[in-house]
Amino acid sequence: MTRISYREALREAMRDALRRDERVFLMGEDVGRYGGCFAVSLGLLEEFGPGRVRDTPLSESAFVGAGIGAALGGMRPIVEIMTVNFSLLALDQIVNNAASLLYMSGGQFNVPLVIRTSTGGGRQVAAQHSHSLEGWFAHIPGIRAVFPATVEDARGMLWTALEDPDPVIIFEHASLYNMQGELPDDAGPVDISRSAVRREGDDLTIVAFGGTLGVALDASEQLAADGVTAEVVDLRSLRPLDDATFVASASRTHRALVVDEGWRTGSLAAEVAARIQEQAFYDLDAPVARVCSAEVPMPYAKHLEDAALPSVGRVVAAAHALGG
Amino acid sequence: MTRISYREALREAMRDALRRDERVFLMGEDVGRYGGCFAVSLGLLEEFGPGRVRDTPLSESAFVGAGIGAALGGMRPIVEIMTVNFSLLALDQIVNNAASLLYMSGGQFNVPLVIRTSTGGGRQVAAQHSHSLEGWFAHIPGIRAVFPATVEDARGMLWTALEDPDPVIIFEHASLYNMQGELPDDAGPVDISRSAVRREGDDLTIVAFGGTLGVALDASEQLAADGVTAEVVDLRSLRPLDDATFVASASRTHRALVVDEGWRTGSLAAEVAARIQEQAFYDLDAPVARVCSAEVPMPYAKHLEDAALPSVGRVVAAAHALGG
Amino acid sequence: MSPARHALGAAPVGAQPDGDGRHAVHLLDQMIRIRRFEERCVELYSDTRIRGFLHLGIGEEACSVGVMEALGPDDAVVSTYREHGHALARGMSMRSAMAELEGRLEGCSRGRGGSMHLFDAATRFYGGNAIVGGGIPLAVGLALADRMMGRPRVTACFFGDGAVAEGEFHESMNLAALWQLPVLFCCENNLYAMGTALGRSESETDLSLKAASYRVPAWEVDGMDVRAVERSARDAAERVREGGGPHFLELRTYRFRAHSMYDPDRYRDKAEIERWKQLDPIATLTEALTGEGLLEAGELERIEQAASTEVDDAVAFADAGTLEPVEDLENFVLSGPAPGDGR
Amino acid sequence: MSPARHALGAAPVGAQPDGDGRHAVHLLDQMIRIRRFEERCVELYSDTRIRGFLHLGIGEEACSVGVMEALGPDDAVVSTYREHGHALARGMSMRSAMAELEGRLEGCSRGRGGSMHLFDAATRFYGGNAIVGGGIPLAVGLALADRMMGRPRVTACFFGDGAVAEGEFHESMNLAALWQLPVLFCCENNLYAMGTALGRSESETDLSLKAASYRVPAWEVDGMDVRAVERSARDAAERVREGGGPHFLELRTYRFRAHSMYDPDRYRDKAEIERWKQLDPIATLTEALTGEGLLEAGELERIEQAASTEVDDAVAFADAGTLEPVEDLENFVLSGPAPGDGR
Ligand SMILES: Cc1ncc(C[n+]2csc(CCOP(=O)(O)OP(=O)(O)O)c2C)c(N)n1
Ligand SMILES: Cc1ncc(C[n+]2csc(CCOP(=O)(O)OP(=O)(O)O)c2C)c(N)n1
Ligand SMILES: [Mg+2]
Ligand SMILES: [Mg+2]
Repeated sequence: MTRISYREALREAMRDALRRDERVFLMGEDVGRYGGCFAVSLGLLEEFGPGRVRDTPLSESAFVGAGIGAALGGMRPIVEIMTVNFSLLALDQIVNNAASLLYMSGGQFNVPLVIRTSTGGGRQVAAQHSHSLEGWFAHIPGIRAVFPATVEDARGMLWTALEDPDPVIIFEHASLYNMQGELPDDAGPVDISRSAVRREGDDLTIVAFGGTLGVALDASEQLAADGVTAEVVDLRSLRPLDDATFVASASRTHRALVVDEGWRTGSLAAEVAARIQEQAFYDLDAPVARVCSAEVPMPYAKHLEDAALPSVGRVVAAAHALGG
Repeated sequence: MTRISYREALREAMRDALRRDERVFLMGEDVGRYGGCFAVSLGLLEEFGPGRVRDTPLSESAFVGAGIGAALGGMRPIVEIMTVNFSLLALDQIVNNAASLLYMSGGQFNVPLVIRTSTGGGRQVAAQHSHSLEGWFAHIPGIRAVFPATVEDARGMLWTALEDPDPVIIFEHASLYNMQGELPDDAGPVDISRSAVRREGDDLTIVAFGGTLGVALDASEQLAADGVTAEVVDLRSLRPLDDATFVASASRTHRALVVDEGWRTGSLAAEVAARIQEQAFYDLDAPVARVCSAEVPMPYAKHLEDAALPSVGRVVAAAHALGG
Repeated sequence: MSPARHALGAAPVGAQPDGDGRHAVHLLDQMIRIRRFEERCVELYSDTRIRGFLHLGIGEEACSVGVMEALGPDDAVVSTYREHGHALARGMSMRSAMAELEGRLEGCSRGRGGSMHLFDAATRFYGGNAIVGGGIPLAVGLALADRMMGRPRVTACFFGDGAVAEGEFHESMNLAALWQLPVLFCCENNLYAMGTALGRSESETDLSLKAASYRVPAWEVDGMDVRAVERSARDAAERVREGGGPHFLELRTYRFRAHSMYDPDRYRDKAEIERWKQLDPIATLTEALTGEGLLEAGELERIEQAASTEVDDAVAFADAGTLEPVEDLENFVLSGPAPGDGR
Repeated sequence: MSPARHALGAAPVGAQPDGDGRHAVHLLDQMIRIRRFEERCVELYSDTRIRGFLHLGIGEEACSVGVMEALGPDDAVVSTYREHGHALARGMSMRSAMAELEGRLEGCSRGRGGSMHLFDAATRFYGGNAIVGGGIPLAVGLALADRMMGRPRVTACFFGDGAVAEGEFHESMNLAALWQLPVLFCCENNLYAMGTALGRSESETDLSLKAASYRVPAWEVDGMDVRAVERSARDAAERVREGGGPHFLELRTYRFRAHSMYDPDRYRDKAEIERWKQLDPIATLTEALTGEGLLEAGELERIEQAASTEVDDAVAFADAGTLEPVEDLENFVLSGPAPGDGR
């Protein structure tokens, strides 16, 4: 076991991939000389050189599209979109090429591309830099979307994603980079299609992912103190969505709450709620509840941003309101 | 009363706006000399000239952004994005500028912009030209999203949208352009924030919008023949979502079904289902059901496309499965 | 020195030996195959056996044929929704192309793509892209892969004059030039983007200046003269292959038909269309070869005969084709379960 | 004639009467105000009274001041996340800017925007945009509105060298040039986009060639010399105002500080930074004015004194500011209910 940060785990995963497979390369804005805007790729340029750690111009659409083309050409690109906010400029490439080529070509051309991007708010960087768009990506047939919320997943998901023949987008919550965790010394690839129960409980099910897993776990601590034992499900895979795990849990606990940093309307939480009531309706003692971000462009002022984001307090209150 | 097509109604609405308010102008790809790729703006260039009916280069991000800037500058632009498929190239402008400026500027700069765009499949134009992304736009705080499904709304929504101080996106389903309907001769502006009950019924509630309203109404005819009376709610406003109407209906009928041409996972239908169970859980006799598009990039072959889209048959079957 | 010249570098000189004119006849043959194929598509469309969007390259065949002749089997091609000619000239079988247009399982894309999405792994034909400019970054990436793997390949990327206004074109030109990637940019300038004339789409209509602003050598080529296109394409492709970085060909051409089957073509003046039809690449080459005495007696008839036989055969093949079972609707959304996933 | 020249047209000549040098002193004063404001921001950031991203323009003050001097009250400005200097030079009160950075209700954006989103309707300052290239289309639209309403206004649009790689820059240049809109494009070329040097971002680093490819006149200006910047900006702005269409200024400058407070600045060599610091626009102008005898005895001290007083006052104002009530979190998402809606 070694103690390691989420950031280091992501870096080790890339270093490992770059060493293991010469078809792998990293490309994105400031991933090289700058070391990555969150220092995730720090040192990789020095170790692997500018051919395999490529600083790109500010051209999100072109370098994401080039990643798709390189994947078609036999490479295994890791394309870093500095933050999900800028992925809006590359969505056409992701939706209309990465996600569609295999199907449109009748199975001829798969796209073994991995996109990494940081997401989420909480750092007072305001409206244009605090988006949580995981729900949008979970809507797109033809890609996989995963979100590591632990150092083990940060270390292991990339490996599996690179072995996947299809496009995989890996979200990284900017507030998790400094999170520390224990990693087995033989840490290797991990599953990227199943959810995980991070805490067991009988009174209600809390579904969370990425940046909200910590909130859900902290809330479950408080709830335990109040005598309510919550089961916490970490989605891990946002697309395809592993509904078996959370539906089974909700059927057993009879109550469910979804915590999602995205805006409430049209959030991934809405999909989770819809599926739980579709598949476990008769086992539910109360409607599925959602704790999401306020539907506002994220404000800069700390007190406003705090009020806009899902918090332990809001989750605990929502859990109690469920009668759990 | 005059009989008029959805296309003509949209054209009349624009002609009317261009006559009424000199701040109004239309801009987009081929809206002028070509007459609009669906002939919606045919004749407007001749009537209002190239200054107010502007053909743009293929630069979705720039001309949508220019529409935002022109709105900030006191104009009332109608920006046509030829089809929603190309709106992906302008999403950054829509999300990070149009939807955010008022909030980010602390209320200083509102954006009186109207965007029109055609959406939907069913015409065998395959994966890149058949998207239904209404759910994504309904997720964005800071804009309004409306979808006329009748000639009256096609004629009246633009007027109200142009009077709105904030960005409004108006969806037009490509398969509705030739739909005929009756229009009162004094047809004027219509409400753009409420849903409408298009057919009354007691056994179940079918929520639909845009291209799926016709499917829902046809299905309700068949259901009536089977002795099931369905209430059909036309959302009209996708954001803000008028949940009062469909929740009240579902509470009364105890069963609800949502028909949405979008991909099922993360669809607007998921949000509607989530809200119904949140607000009417104890009145429901069955889980809220969804009939959406198959989660595939739209195939070209007719039999495959038909199988992928919501159909009267699938709606009727889903309604019966609800025990309605 | 104007920016264009500045970008041009030495004028193209490469040419292929064609003493007996057999090669030129081959070019004519290719153009006629494509022309007859698309003419038949029009009939099948009226017949509703082809649906959706149908964009024809009638009049632009010299661009397809001339460029493809300059490529080798390992090279790659990225195209647009107006790609029948590119696909056929590249070597896709007319049968699988026609079957695709008729939505058959036997089509190159199993009937999922249709006219705008012809794909062919065997000839490294990466489609058929219906988003204007959307294919350009793919070509840059394919070239990047070749560059990183040390393969002496060229990726030819086709797009229209309208695509030059899209940001993606500029981002891609810059990236290809910055990294000196082996991309041959082939802009088919047919003067219109749907109903929008180039002059209403670009403030500077000399497209070679765009290339110049990225230090990409650019050549203006008569896109109605297949031999001229092949000459320039060969020369440019060689330079690209030899590590000269991306090159840009502006192929001056014209579409004789409307933008698509939906287009009433209100925006072009008939005289202009007629003028261009005088430059029909098939008619002019036929005339030239006849004049040069390179076309044997009855040869044109034999070519025409072969073409219509091939088209008839392709249609028969398509008509006899099957429909993909509806149960397979969700195949190929993903290749399969994720690695290590039991499901 | 090189493409640059081709684009340049006649060299700028416009200048403002400044016999007694009072105007130059005013320019110095403005630059010093901005410099001291940002130096204080650094302290407040370490103090955690300013949070989030903080991008400083220290070293680039001549660009902000020189261009703003060339604009009239009815003109508009669109800027980036590195906009403190632009906002202050444009006339935003230092109080409301500082209050915004401290997240106060009294800030120009009620504390919702922060450092990257300063907005000021009174001076037609349209922000503060944190998406690279994202503001450029807005400037084109503002200019379009002026053009359609027949108002003789100019919209100045600031962006960095890195933005030139974004497709939006190209689409916007083309649209502005195609429609001959009154936009003054001001590219602050500080040689780096975060850690990426211009040479690793552009295949052609002579940015005036980009402008040339759109027929937009372009001038390269010493962005460290405020008088040179003002001269070129006045001249270009007049041409724009008189219907000359968009113009492009490449302001050659340098940021003395890291990209943001998060940036360890590993990618620039110290010697390069030192070289540029020798060109500090404030020091060099002070020296020049002293040499020219245009700076009265004790005047510099008075300017510095006034600046620190203004900064102190702004900080006091911000510190005394209030926080927007949390109940108002959802205000201004929309202006209000839709027309005709009772709610
Ligand atoms: C991004 C995008 N915008 C708009 C369209 C609609 N559209 C299809 S083809 C076309 C014209 C393209 O013109 P050009 O690039 O010159 O190619 P051509 O059709 O002349 O071969 C347009 C506007 C599209 N397919 N993609
Ligand atoms: C579309 C987009 N991509 C990436 C970023 C992250 N980012 C912020 S500033 C910056 C560098 C911009 O450089 P330049 O345009 O030269 O302006 P400068 O910071 O030098 O003033 C980057 C990459 C962003 N904000 N927006
Ligand atoms: Mg064209
Ligand atoms: Mg810079």
